[in-house]
Amino acid sequence: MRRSVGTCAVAGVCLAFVITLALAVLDVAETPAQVDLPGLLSESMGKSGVEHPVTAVLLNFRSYDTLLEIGVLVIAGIAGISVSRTTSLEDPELRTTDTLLYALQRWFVPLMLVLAGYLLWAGADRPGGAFQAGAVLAATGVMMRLGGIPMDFLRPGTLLRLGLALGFAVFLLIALASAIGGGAFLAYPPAVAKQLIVLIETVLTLSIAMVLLALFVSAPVNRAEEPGEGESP
Amino acid sequence: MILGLMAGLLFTPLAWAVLTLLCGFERSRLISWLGILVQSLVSFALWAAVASEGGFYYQLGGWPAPLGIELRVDGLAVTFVMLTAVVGGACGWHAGIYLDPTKTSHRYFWPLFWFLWAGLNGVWLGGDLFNLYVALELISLSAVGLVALGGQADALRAAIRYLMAALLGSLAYLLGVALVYGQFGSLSLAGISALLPADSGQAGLVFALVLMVAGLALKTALFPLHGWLPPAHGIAKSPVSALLSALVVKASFYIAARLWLEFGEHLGSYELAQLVGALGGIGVLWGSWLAFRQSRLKQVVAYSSVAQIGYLFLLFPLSWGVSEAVALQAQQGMTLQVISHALAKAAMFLAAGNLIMSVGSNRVDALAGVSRFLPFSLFSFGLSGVSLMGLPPTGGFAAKWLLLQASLGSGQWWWLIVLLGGGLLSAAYVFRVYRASFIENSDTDQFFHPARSLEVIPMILALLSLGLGLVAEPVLSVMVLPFAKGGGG
Amino acid sequence: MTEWLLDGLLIFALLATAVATLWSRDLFRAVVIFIAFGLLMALAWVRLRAPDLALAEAAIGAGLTGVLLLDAARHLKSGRSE
Amino acid sequence: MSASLLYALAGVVLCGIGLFGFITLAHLLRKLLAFNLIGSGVFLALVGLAQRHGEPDPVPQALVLTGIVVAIAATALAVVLIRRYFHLSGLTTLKPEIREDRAE
Repeated sequence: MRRSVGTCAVAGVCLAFVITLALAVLDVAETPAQVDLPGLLSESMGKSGVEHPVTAVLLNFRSYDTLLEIGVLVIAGIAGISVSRTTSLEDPELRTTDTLLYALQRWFVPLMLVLAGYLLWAGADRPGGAFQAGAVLAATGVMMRLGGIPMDFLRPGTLLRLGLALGFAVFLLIALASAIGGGAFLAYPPAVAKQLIVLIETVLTLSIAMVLLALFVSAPVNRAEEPGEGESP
Repeated sequence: MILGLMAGLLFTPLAWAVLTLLCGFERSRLISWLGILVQSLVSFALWAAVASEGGFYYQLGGWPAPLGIELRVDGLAVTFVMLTAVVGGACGWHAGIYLDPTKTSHRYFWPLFWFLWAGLNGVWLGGDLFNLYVALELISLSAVGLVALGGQADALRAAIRYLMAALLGSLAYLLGVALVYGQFGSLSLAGISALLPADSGQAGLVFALVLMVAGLALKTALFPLHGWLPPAHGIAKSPVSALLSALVVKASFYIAARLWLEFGEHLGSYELAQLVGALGGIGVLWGSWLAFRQSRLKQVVAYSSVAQIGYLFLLFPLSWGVSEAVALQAQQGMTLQVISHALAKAAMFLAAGNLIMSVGSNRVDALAGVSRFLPFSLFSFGLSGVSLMGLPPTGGFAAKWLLLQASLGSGQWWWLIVLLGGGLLSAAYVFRVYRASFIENSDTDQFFHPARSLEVIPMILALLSLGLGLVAEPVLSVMVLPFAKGGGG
Repeated sequence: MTEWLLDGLLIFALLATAVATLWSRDLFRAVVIFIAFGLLMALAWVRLRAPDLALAEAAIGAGLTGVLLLDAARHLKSGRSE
Repeated sequence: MSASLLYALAGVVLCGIGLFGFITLAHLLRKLLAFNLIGSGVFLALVGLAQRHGEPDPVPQALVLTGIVVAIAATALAVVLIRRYFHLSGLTTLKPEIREDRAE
């Protein structure tokens, strides 16, 4: 009984929240935005090195956001491997004997790899880019794993850590290189901006796929525990 | 020169995160100690440069504000960058000795530690609402990873609870950002505060500010949203607890304070300011009382953080609708409280870790007799306790004195109850720990002695917190430095 | 007129799947509905003229999050922790 | 009212639904689903509100792309933690924590 009263109270609060928020949105929507950022953006597009505005914002104008965001992904990957205490992340229980899935895979895997490649390549001048391509690549890996294809490189060894770090490291080095050249952190020289962005996107695709896949497979398998502070083992 | 320093400041922690990810524990430790040295030197050089030449805006990627991201490098920001270098460096140094190198999961401490540092610097310097969101997430996720390090069930539960609270807080903040972007079409803090209409605030924007402050208050563990903090800070390894209590909760508070100081004048109201202040005040009293009642040592220290965070929120009522002088006092009091609490709480958690290591138990009553064996750590614990109580000449005293003057100066005498009551209650919980450790009826004489350097680090931090009261003037003078160049809005 | 109808239907479907996801009795089914929600979100992004977000939502929001949660739901239901 | 604004309002309602679920549901995976719903709601509100005059605005779209990646990182981390927690304790909720608030 008490619980249902509590639920009703929460529902009331949420309803009030929705109404207030909706009023706030309508209030804000009444007047046009004071800064014409899209206009400013299209003026500067020529200097960005790519034709697709979203890619330009992500990898040039607001590249610091993207750098930190890849950091967030890497952190999630690290934290994921740190709690899974297994020598091999390959889970034998997952090996399916499903022939349909296996048959599907033989068609899907190459198709998805091609799709990932296309998305990456498209990113410079139309929708697509590292994130979508990385996600598709990771999805391919997930599928391979569900089908029981062994993926030894996902052992929490040096190779996995290298894969996690690669995209981030390259991005960071490019950011630093421009700072050493006398510009600001993350300022690409306009002449090679396009090449640098393509390079960053390529390594990011690999790293994003690697992180997502590592998180997917770092399922806990054994029961090893360690004592907390001040407790005897 | 100063641009090079900025690049170094941004690059070092991220680069060290990558390096330590690739190496094992012991090599990472050496690399990290070197990195701590580098980062501290860079932070100090930047602080000195800003102290002599004044603040500036740093355009990342060379793009000016509404289009690109600008970092705001002013006196307050570099003061906190400096604080992070001191406290973070000490915790990293301590962790290298404290953590057991043979446990495989401990190697991941280092990359998470460096990402945390990068995120903290990102928050102190951030001048862009969305960039602050990403930096906050960087901090939250690495902090959660650090709490979960080791992967024991209780630690995982605390980590999951912490993660849930942090994520909800971030989304509330982001929702506020969405409203602000809808109104202004810009994310730059300086740009927005220049655009804010001089007359009274618009209802939609007021709600945006409320949302952002509420989300950040959840992440800062303001009463009554503090439930997640004690388990997470209590169960993490001591150097991690120290980092979390000293720096991580300050990051979200710092953003809330910046937003309030920039927008509060137009969008805030007396009621809102008083409400936030009252929650902070209740937090001080309630947190201190619960700290007094805890049976486990690290829980005492963790609840004490809930209390000390409450003081920070007195900034809201004490800087709204008051004279310039009083608002300045409140800001200075807040800054000193952040610094002194960071130093004292880091010292306290590290000392508590030593005591726990020594007696082999987390319980307060298990400390009986430890005073003879570990007087040094116990002394550090006590010294930092003195700063938390707010006795002269500590930094805690200077902070609370400024807050007290601001309360009296603005006629808001009711905050005196909080300031005095909080001090008395914190004296109670510190002395409770002391009394337990001086009981001599202990039947065990089996005390483990931690390495000498583990005892030195909390002592240094405690002494810094103690001495802060004496050097408050020069520290505060850097904080209020005006901008040398760049449009400050 | 048809556009408004389309938007209205899409939004209704979004909200309906959102409610169904949270209060579906079976966890496994909840996740499946969540994947459907992700695909509807992708459509919403198309309607908002954000093809990048539509692609990302379909691949990440619906695809990866969905698989991740499906796997977890199965694991939590099977109760491997004896 | 434009269609974009309608989507923004749908985002608002989604936030409300998600928030209610986040607070009332105990099962951790359901909480995670609720978190993702709130996230989608916030993203819709951000883009819908910014594009209320019909013109696409690449900046909020890029922000949301960043937000989606951050959300999946957080979700994936949470799933790993929840699974490990379930493995060690057999629990799917945070319930036993309630004892924590009381002083022992």
